Amino acid sequence: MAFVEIRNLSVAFGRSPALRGINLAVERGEAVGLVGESGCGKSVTWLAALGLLPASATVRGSVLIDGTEILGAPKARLEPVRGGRIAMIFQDPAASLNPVHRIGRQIGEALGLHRGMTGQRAKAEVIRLLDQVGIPDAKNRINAYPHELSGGQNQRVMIAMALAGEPELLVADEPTTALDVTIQAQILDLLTTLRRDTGMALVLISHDLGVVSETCSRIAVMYAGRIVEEAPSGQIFTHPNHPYTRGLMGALPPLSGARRRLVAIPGSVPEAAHMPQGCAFAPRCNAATDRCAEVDPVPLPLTQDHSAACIHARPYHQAGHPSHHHAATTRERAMQ
Amino acid sequence: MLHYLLSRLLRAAVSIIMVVTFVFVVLRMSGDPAMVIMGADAPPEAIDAFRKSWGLDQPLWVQYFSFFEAIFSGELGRSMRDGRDAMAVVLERVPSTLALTVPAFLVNLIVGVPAGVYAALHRNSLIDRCVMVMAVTGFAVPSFILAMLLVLILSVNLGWLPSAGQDSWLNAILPIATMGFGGAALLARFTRSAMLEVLGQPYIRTASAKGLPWSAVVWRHALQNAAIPTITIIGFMLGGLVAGAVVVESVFSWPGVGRLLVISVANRDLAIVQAIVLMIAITMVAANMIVDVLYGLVDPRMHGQARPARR
Amino acid sequence: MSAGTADLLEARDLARSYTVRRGLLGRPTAVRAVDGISLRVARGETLGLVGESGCGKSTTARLVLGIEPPDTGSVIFDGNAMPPSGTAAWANLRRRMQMVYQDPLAALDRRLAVGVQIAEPLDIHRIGTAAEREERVAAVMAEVGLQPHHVARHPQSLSGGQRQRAVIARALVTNPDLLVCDEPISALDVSIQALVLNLLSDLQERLKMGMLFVSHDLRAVRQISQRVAVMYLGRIVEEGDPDAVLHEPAHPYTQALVSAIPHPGKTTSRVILQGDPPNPANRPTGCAFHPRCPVATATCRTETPELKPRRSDGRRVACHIAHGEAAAARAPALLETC
Amino acid sequence: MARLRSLLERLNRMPILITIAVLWLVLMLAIAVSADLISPYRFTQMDLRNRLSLPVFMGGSWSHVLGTDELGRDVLSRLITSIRMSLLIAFGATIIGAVIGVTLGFVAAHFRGIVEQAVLALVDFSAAIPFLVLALAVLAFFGNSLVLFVCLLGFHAWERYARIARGLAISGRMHGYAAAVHQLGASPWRLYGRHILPNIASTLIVSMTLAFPEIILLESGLSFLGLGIQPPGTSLGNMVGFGREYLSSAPWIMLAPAFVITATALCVSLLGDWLRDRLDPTLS
Amino acid sequence: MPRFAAAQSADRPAVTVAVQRISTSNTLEMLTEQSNVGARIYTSYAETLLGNDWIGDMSLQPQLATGWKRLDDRTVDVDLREGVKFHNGDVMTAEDVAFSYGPDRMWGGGSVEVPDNVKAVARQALPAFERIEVLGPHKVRLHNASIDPVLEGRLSASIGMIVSKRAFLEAKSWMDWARQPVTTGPYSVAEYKPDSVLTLAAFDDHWEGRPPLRQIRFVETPETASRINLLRSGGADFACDIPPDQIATVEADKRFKVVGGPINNTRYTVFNKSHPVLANPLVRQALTHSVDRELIVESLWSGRTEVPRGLQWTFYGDFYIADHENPAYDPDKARALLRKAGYNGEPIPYRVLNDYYTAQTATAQINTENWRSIGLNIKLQMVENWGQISEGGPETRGIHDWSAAASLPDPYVQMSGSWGPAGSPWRNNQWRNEEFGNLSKELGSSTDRARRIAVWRRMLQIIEIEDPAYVVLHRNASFTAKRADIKWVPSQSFVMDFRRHNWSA
Ligand SMILES: Nc1ncnc2c1ncn2[C@@H]1O[C@H](COP(=O)(O)OP(=O)(O)OP(=O)(O)O)[C@@H](O)[C@H]1O
Ligand SMILES: Nc1ncnc2c1ncn2[C@@H]1O[C@H](COP(=O)(O)OP(=O)(O)OP(=O)(O)O)[C@@H](O)[C@H]1O
Ligand SMILES: [Mg+2]
Ligand SMILES: [Mg+2]
Repeated sequence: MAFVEIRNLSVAFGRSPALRGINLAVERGEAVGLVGESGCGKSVTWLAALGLLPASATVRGSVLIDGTEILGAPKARLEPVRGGRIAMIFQDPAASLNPVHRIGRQIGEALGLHRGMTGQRAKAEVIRLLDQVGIPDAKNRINAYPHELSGGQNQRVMIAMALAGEPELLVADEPTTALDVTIQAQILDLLTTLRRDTGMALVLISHDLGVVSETCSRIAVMYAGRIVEEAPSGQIFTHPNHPYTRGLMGALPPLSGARRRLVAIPGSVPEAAHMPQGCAFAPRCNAATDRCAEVDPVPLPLTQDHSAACIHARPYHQAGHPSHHHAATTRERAMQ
Repeated sequence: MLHYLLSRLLRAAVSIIMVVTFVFVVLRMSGDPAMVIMGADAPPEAIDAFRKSWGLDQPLWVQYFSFFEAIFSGELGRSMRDGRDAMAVVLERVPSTLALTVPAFLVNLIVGVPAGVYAALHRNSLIDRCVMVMAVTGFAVPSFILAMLLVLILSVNLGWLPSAGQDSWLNAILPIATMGFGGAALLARFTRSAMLEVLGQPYIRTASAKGLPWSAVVWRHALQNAAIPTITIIGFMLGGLVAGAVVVESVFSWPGVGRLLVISVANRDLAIVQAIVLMIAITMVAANMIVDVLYGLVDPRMHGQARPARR
Repeated sequence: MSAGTADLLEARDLARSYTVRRGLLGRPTAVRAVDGISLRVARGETLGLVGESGCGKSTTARLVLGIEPPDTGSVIFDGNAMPPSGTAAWANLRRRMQMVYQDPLAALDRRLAVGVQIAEPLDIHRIGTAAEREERVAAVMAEVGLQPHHVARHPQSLSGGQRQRAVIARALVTNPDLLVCDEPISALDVSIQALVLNLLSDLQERLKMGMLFVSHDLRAVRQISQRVAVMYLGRIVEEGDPDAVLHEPAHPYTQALVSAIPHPGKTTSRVILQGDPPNPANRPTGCAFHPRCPVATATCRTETPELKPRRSDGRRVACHIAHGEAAAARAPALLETC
Repeated sequence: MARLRSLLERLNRMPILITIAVLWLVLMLAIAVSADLISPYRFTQMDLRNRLSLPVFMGGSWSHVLGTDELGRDVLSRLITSIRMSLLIAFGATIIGAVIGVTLGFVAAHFRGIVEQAVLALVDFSAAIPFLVLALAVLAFFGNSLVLFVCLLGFHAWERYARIARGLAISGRMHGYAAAVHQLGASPWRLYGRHILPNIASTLIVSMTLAFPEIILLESGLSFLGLGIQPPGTSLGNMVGFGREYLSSAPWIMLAPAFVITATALCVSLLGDWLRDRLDPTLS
Repeated sequence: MPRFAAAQSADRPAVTVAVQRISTSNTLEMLTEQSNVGARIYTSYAETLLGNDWIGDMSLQPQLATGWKRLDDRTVDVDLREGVKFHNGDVMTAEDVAFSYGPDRMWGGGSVEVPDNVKAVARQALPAFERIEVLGPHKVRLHNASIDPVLEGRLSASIGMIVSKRAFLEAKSWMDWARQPVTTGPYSVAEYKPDSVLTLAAFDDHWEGRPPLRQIRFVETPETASRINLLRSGGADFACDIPPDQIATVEADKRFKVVGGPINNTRYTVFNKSHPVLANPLVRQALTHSVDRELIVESLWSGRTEVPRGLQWTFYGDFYIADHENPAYDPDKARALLRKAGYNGEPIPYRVLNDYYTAQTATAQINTENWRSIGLNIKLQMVENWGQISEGGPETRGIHDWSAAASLPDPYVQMSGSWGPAGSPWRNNQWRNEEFGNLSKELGSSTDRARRIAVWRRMLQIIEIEDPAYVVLHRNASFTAKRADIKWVPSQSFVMDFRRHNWSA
């Protein structure tokens, strides 16, 4: 059984759904990448799983840790999970750190909670963690307040804080956006090492396809509150199957060659409150057919571990190339 | 640091001089103390003599300067009523006032802050509503009505507590309860509002995500961020500790500074009023310093604003 | 610099330190966030600014916009010295220079709907009628990929990327002459990144907008900037054409940086910098990078290298070795290009 | 039209308690406005042969629904006149105090330095002056005029607003949004009025709803010392003050105004808290 | 012996008296404490040569003097009581008496500095006092500078409390003395906390024998309701200054009783003749005719006090003008007078202190309503102290409240002292009348009783009817709530008598 299993998780804010049935499993020690359109619900997925959404959100579905339901669980069951079993790195580090506490204290708190460390021991550990994430002069910086640090430094404080609880699963929501590539590399190395040494699972939410592909073994692509494609990271770059995923690849600015105009996916996400009847991506899809506007596609397994939610997606042989013909059978299956 | 202290002291001096001057002018220009103290039936000669002996026959500015002269030589003057040293009279009252205000202040804190926090956490629940209705009522019921009701029930009808006087610590209970109720109500409402302000902030979510129990999130993370209004109010409360409470002291015949002030103002007994006002001003200034230090402690961003180090 | 016209922005020798106190009674120490930076941005030009996290990029951005006064140095905008912050002249200049903040959540007022906040520069500088403003806001929002229904949302109910786009929209709404972007696209998915980068290049072309583009995303920097400057510990260590800098980095720090760029679908070898990360409160002597530099020599330890054009190809770089003033201690690590 | 509909919709969404509070306040305002029309007697009209007559609910006659006071004056008529007077004073003074206090607090927070010190010195000054002395000053030097009296009571709590506003504004200015708005070129008016004020409004609203009963009671205290609304004029506080001797013998004299004070304060606070919560988009 | 004393004192009760105010001046020396307030306490610790029968007819009684004999119009011989001890144990001698009336305590010019206002008070009380001559250890002679018809009576004035010379001279200063006087009364001052509590302890060496109470505590309780509650909760045995409206409330509980009634103090409202409108006697007459005294007494006082016939007291004996009438309540007549006076609505200020006198504010409001109803434009101004009543020019001072007390059976001291040329209204130009002035002088210097009575009748006619200086309202009344089981009689004045003849429980 997977360590964390999210089943049919849906979240709505008022009348507009943010998640429309997410299914995702994370195995122990596994690194899963989560990419997708901005606003598609990556952050909400994990906030919902940990019960951190505001009361205005309605959450349905199920989130199991080792088979235990934590969605809507009482506080007593939830608190040891948070930070201890599943730790989360938030997207806006500066706003997510308590402005009136010294960073050392904020990290130390997690140590005290989950590892029973206090006093000098905790302090030494805090310094070690800060060193580990590459904060210079950690001995003195533990006394700094968040507003005295740069954006990237705050982000690293968040990372250190999440690691402090030695979690079994780390959900890192864009953990390196404010870091330059060298430090980013260092952090990613650190995460990989930790994963190898402690068996920590990792969910990496990022827009940086390079980062995700380097760090994760499996990648899930989200669009408009759904997972639209899921595959091992090698395959997703070689065989992007959902048109949205292909769009993402195409939009990446090149690092060499002639500078050309970037190709963004045309159009925009449909408004959550007014989702189209069929495929949510259909209005922007250049391969869309009439059928796409009618059928809401479900994920189709393409290979053993690759699935995509597109009625045009076709199974392929891992070694071979996908055929260019539409398989009627696939289409039929999608309609059920 | 030195600069900070100096500017603080300078400001304190300015405020105190303003206060003292203001009180001087007001008391001197609103009714003749000789008349007030000697009464309506005193012979005019007696009143003139009284004026002369207290220098009230001098022009106002002469009185003003001699008053300041006296202050700088450490002499706050004597009560025009009974000739006692003004500071001594006031200091004699301070302990009995503090005996009411300090416990009442503690009651305010111990009841008010948790009640506010609690109400914020259970926003719109029955408990929140009850706490807030209690708080508002506690604040809006005139304190002498509250005092009288307490006396009628607890002393007159049940005979549990003495109704007035200053004979034992039992006498202090009702006045403290009366004062505590209103102040706690005040703090509770400020605390609730400030807490609500903070509870939606992302860092509260972070603290929860860390696995902190909700109570710890509230007390350790939210409260400190919400503390500024509460601290401001606490500052005013601290500053008011020596001033006492006129109504409560009157109802419970508690000879505190508040009543002394009312009597002395009514009698235009300048020296005593000045001594009291000076004490209040000094406590205010001290309370402000405490508040500023607390501001800095609860919100490091308010400290010096990361002033650039100029080379 | 095009002949006859002065640069849009010129910063000379900017420096800024912060005092930090440890505890109530702690001794104040100075943190030198920016330590002598000079840069120019011409009209229609983008200067990319990259560098290690904490090296002072955001501080530089604030300084060139005059949001914070520099300790030393001066900023010249459009031929005139930057007026002191808070004055009317300064406030008026704001419509011509805008900033995209690194932390959008903190830069937005959580009590106001984002639409109102995007319109705010127009309100402040009294641009257009109410209807025109509304129209303009809708247009900008569409340009950055926000949807009409986001107008009434409050910042905390937007996703990270949506907030970032709101901040970008706010900065673009007045069509500024100078745009300073501090990590403008970090929270955007690549498709929207593409949208925004295209938008910025278009505006640049159309309006001759000058841009200071702070980013960790070297691809984006290459895509959008005409020149790139690399910062390390409060100073610029290398400056030049993006392709040149990214493909043939001259400074050892740049070399490390470039080697660390991740590539989708590939796992590559890279230079991981050794040694302690730099501490602005305690700047090393000589070249600030020498404690971590694989090729540092004795000279590097004692003499501070100057940022000047390299004799070979005119690249501006601050490194004794790159200038050939000192021989590398070891052969530089092999850098693969892509 | 759409606005009206949305207003109605909102009203519909109001919790019952808030509806009651609004209704009560509207009633009070209506009474204040039409005091002369609806009061059954002239409020000074005495009937000494009919002193301390019982209110209807205690078995009295319908000619004096709320009974009569120690001079045989109709309590209801006095209550009506008092409501007008006290509402005027309380609303006027609350607003004056809030405006002065918040403005000076912002001025201090904005300029810092010497200006801040000056404002704080004023705050200290005003906090250290016993209110009694201040009242004495105003009334002794300017006579007993209602306008001055309202201003005077307005001065009562200004220092609290000033301190709170200053504290919160300084702390607010440290937030990113304030810096961002500043850099957009916003004038201080805009920065403080449109951004910082709404961000600290909740605390100020609470402060104002607290000031409301406080001022009514303060006025009562002053009336009692001979410095407030003077006989034959009347106000809620004044009624409570003069009626308090009759708490056990003729409780209706003072319980009616005390009830109005408490109920009005309660409604103002409930409404304030509700408004505060509504203004806070982070709650919901 | 001490044990016996302890046992002895334990069997006597101690009482607590809740009072509104203990002493206005914060002193216990009657030369500085000149108000009604001090009267309540001083008879318990201090004694004068002659006393009054407070709970009886107010007649003069021997106290520290056992007898007195008038030698001529200006000289009285006094025999002093023997065996009187001061609270410090010293025996009282003629020396102490002479000292009590001497320059060190009253007049200045002795070895002790006497505050000027004390001298002025003394001079008003004893206008022509010359000296007291010591004739023997227990005999003194009082010399007056001029003829004084009430010379003995003046020896009962409170300022003449007899003090210990030694204790006085040992005090640090006059003011220090005034807070801790050493006297001869049945109770000695054990502790005095100004504005708070005065504790008197039984003085067992008192010449009358052991006083009936072990201790009397006067606790200052400014709020009426608090005083009543203190009584009801058992915290006090007496509660003074009970407003008439509260009597029923207190007596609703059978354990308590309210005693008291009219006292020798009359409430009246005075006019300022220098006010431009009030200068016209017709206007003042109109004012006097529109005061409804009976209604005030009936409603505010539940009929528990009475309306005197002008400013005179029945104990004046043959000086009491029994057929003197107050101006009748007659609004029509008042209106007519106003018309005659040509009054047309000029404002007349009426300055009122907030319940300085019992029910003062209510009374003032009733008067104001009545006056307004006849067409007078009365401006009620609540003021805060006596100083403010006399402030400002004549046109700002119109009407204000006052009270008058007499303790001697002769109108001269009261009337001439208050309204004659020596009185403050005269000197403040508030009210003057030449004829009245001359008559006043005659009343003070004549020894022809019949003539004096005629003079007095005329004076009353002038000041109350023809050229009114004031309008009499009613006699003041003082009500004291007490435990019903205590047998104690209130006096006709503010004095509270706690001597042995007035106590049994
Ligand atoms: N509190 C909220 N109230 C209403 N809508 C919300 C709230 N929080 C998030 N949303 C909406 O839910 C959707 C998903 O948000 P989420 O933060 O998960 O996006 P995301 O995938 O993390 O995007 P990004 O990459 O931009 O951070 C967004 O459209 C957002 O506007
Ligand atoms: N208010 C402050 N007080 C103290 N130190 C500060 C303050 N602001 C910035 N610093 C320090 O100045 C240095 C430069 O900060 P800056 O924010 O400019 O970095 P940056 O280059 O933008 O980094 P990042 O890429 O991580 O955002 C950092 O070491 C930071 O700790
Ligand atoms: Mg997100
Ligand atoms: Mg930065």
